[in-house]
Amino acid sequence: MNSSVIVFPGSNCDRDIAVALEKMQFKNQMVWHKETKLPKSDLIVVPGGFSYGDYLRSGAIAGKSLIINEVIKAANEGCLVLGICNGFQILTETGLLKGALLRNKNLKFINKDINIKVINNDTKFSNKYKKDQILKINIAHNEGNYITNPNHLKELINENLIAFKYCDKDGKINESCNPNGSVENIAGIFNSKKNILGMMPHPERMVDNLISNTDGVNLFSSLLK
Amino acid sequence: MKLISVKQLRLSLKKNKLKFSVTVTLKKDVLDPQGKVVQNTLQNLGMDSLKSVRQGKYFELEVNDNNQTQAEKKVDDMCKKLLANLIIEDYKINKI
Amino acid sequence: MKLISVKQLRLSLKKNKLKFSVTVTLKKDVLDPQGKVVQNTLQNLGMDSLKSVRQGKYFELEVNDNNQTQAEKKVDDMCKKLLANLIIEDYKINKI
Amino acid sequence: MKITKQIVEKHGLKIEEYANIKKLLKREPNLLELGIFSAMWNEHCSYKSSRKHLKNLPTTGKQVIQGPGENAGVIDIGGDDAIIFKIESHNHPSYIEPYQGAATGVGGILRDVFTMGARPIALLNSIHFGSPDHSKTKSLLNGVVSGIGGYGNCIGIPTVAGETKFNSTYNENILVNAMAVGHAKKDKIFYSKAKGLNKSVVYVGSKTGRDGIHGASMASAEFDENSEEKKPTVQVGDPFTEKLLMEACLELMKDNSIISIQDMGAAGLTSSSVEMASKGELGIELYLDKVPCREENMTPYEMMLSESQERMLIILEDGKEEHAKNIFKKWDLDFVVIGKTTNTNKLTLKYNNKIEGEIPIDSLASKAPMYDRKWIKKKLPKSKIDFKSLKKVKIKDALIKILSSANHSNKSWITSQYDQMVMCDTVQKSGADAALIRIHGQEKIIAVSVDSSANYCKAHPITGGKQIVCENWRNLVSVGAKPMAITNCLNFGNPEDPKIMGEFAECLIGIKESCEFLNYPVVSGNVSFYNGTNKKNISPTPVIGGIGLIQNLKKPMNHQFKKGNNNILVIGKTFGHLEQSVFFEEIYSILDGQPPEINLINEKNNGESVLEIIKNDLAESVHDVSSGGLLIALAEMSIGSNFGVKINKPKKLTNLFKYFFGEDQSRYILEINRENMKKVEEILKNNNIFYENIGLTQKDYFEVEKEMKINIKELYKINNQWYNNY
Ligand SMILES: Nc1ncnc2c1ncn2[C@@H]1O[C@H](COP(=O)(O)OP(=O)(O)O)[C@@H](O)[C@H]1O
Ligand SMILES: [Mg+2]
Repeated sequence: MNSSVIVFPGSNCDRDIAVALEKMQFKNQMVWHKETKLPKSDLIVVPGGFSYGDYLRSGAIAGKSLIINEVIKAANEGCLVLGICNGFQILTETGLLKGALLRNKNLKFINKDINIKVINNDTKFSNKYKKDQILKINIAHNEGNYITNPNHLKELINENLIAFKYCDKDGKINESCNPNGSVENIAGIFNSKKNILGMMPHPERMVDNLISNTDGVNLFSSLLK
Repeated sequence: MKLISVKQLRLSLKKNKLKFSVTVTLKKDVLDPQGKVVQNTLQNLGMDSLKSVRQGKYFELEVNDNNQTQAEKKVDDMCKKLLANLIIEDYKINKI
Repeated sequence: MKLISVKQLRLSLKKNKLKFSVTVTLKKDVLDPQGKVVQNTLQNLGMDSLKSVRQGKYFELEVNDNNQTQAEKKVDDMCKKLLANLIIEDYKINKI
Repeated sequence: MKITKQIVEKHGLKIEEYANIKKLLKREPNLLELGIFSAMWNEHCSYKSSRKHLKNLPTTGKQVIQGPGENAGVIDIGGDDAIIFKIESHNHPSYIEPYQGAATGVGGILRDVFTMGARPIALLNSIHFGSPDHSKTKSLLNGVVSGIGGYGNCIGIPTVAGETKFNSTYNENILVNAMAVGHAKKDKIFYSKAKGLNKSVVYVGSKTGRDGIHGASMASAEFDENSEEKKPTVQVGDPFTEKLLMEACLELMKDNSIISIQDMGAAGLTSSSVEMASKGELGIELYLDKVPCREENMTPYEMMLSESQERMLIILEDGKEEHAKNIFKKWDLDFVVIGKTTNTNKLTLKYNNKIEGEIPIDSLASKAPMYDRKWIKKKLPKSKIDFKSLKKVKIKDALIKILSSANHSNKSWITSQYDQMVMCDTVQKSGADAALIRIHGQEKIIAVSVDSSANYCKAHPITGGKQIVCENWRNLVSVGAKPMAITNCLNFGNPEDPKIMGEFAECLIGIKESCEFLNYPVVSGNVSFYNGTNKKNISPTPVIGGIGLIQNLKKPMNHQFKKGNNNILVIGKTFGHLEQSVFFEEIYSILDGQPPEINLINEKNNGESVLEIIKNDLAESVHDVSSGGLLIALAEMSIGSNFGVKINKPKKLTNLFKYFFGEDQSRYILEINRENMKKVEEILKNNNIFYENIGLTQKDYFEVEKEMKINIKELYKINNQWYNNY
């Protein structure tokens, strides 16, 4: 499977995702944001980090880059697109995913391992997970507080477009295990065609037992199928 | 009975609300990385006539007070105490 | 000699510079935790009369243009394209 | 413009120093030249008060590739790999503007490390604040922590360890020390020494603004009639640009384009160009009209003294200009040839083809002043504490009080604001005795820790100096790493006061003793004097940053109990030294007497034996015993794990407070599975190590026989509330 990782100035999880993809046997290429063409890819990853320093709004400026037009085109043609953390923020800024990510409710950068629950495992991104499976996964962000309008929220729920929700270690979903204030404890969402996934947690950080765990592995192996 | 009177009290208080805006900007010679990036981006988007961008913070404050001069002094105090760091920032208060 | 003419040139250019301020604030129904924290902090500092605080962003833009309406349209365009995220934010433009 | 006495003083130069300048120049300097002298001759650049003492530190060893004198120290970790690291202070700016001060501190130290060709792989910090009830402390804490995080998170380098302390000695002068650690290939290390004539001197990075022009802010009023505004002396950091600069530099470093490279730190363009020329015994000529400027009408004086961040100076091989330029263009950074190397041994500054200043390089570097300042020795203090007269407390209450204090509370409120995992090589995060970072793509692991103990250093600087090196060494040993080398940040008061100078000199004597004995050389560092206000200097606070190495990691070692019913061994003798202890400080507000003495022979033997035990995979968890003593260390091993302890009542020391809270040095606590006891005891006996078996781990409870019992969940709560309630 061919993957492309888009690199913006200020991306800083680009190497991490590349390492994870290669470990999972993807044939990966890095694509610099000034390029005007994407290599042939089955999966495009918009990685985490601080594109353009997160200046103005996180993701806003990357959302206006040249390459992003190609990403939009490919996504509309059905290519799989994964946005992680800053990548998620960028995808919302481009409109590929609806809603927006606001400052964490405690107004602080948060880095810690949290739990998320797999809400929809019937997608190209999540079929190797069990439904309601609880993952332990790392988050690291300033602006992960997902918000959207009531209609879209209804759509997310009714069409099963919520990918992951923050939960406690027993799987309970409530305000006390919501790290950033996201509506409905949302940690990740799909677009309506389910070929685009945006998520705040970092699956690429969870593919190596020495540094964490392997709870992120199945996301990548789902894609390989 | 009591409930109504509280409501009325609230209502009467509302009349005395004064609204101010505060803008906090970086001092002239201080680096403004955000403004710089925004400027470059807008120019790259084809806004050639754009000469410069500086970014700052904006606040809208509502103060309960009957006396505007007094209220303004209070807001000024808030700016000095919290909203601006006078080492690198300037601020401006406006009645709105 | 040359130096003076450059200065004059600058001066004449300055005349065509129009300056706008843009304030970007969260829409009313979007929670503003930043404003809340500022409000609480100020209240803890003893500012009892403070009723509410909303926080936003502030920009000062300089545009090279002779025509104010046209320039304002350009600034409006910049707001829509980049400075504000209309899903969550409102903006206001002022000539300064 | 005539240089008056007043102008000289405003530049921080003494009248005798000014006389010396005239002698070296054989004429009067102009204002630009005076500014340059003031920048190069100030304490920060010239180390004029400290050089004499720093010379005595051990700086060599088989593991050392580059000792002090370059942008950072370099050590050999085997194979092709080198670790490059340094610590630096940003105390004063952080007090004035905590967010930006701390952020630019991180930015500055990162540049020191990637200038030498290393990709930074870890950040650490040592932060000291005033007393928590001092009116400024809270906002300083908030600002500093978010500044450190803001910069490190954005640039994408994990902040993995540090220390945070509160003490009223820092009320008017906080300490913010940042350390960066990078990895490079041994044959790809870049130095600042210029070589060759007529080589291009290139300016890269951000534009130059009027940031941080110190002397200038006042003197400039006299030559710049239209500027009444006070110039900002605090710089704003731009981590985004730093990230670009780092990537661009590392990209250019892949081939052989660079002769010499130097970041523009303190005294910006001045110190970077002088340093390159001085090391290469060359001259350098700069065309200041070429310098990329952020503001209009900047003068040569301002350009040379600006401390704008995120800039570098590079000397390129012939013909590499285009190639290099393209790389910087790709990263949207300025790239301008602003000068060339010459054979004049002078710094020559031209503006619009006119020479604005010309100074012999040696007068700025090797001939800069060096002082042998007066210093006085500190006597070993005698304690006046009469233990019996003190109010009685319960052991449990003392434990709770200490664990819930500002200084001993869990730091996750801080560390969760730092991205500790980015780069995906953080094997062990903050919270352990030392963090562990994997060398990317390899099995090699380095351990990092920073430590200080101002109370000990204040009470007796020699002993204190000795102690911090050992404590740092112990922290690395506790995670199973072989300690390799250190960097140090020496935060002291006013060196013109013989008492303070004595603290400095004696701390260094102590540091030297430990480093020598432990073969733990100093490869880089930084001195920060004048911490404090007129009358009140801070307690001497040398901070040690250490690097350890694990060639082959089996499993990461940390201090958390792993299982019930394991033996608990204390390595090293417990005498019950309570003077200068946390116990006295927190429970009775007494800071008195002498710090615990260190026996370096025991220190080394104990540590090496612990390493042997860990290497043979015989320990489940290991923790060094430091401030707070045995009981605090045991509590830290329980908190966050599922297991507590059951400690037997000690047989020898009758005073339980001495036993449980004494701060005797060179001790470790080991959790040992019963099956491994024989092997462990054999190692300890073979090495002649004193040890005690003091009890067992157990589920859920933290217990001292007949004295106290508490649920570890409760302990956890006690230890985790301070920051959230503050
Ligand atoms: N400012 C900080 N930044 C990062 N980590 C910190 C900071 N302050 C404390 N820590 C971490 O908290 C833990 C406890 O610190 P400390 O009590 O100083 O440890 P030790 O006594 O082992 O040196 C360590 O893992 C340390 O790295
Ligand atoms: Mg320790």
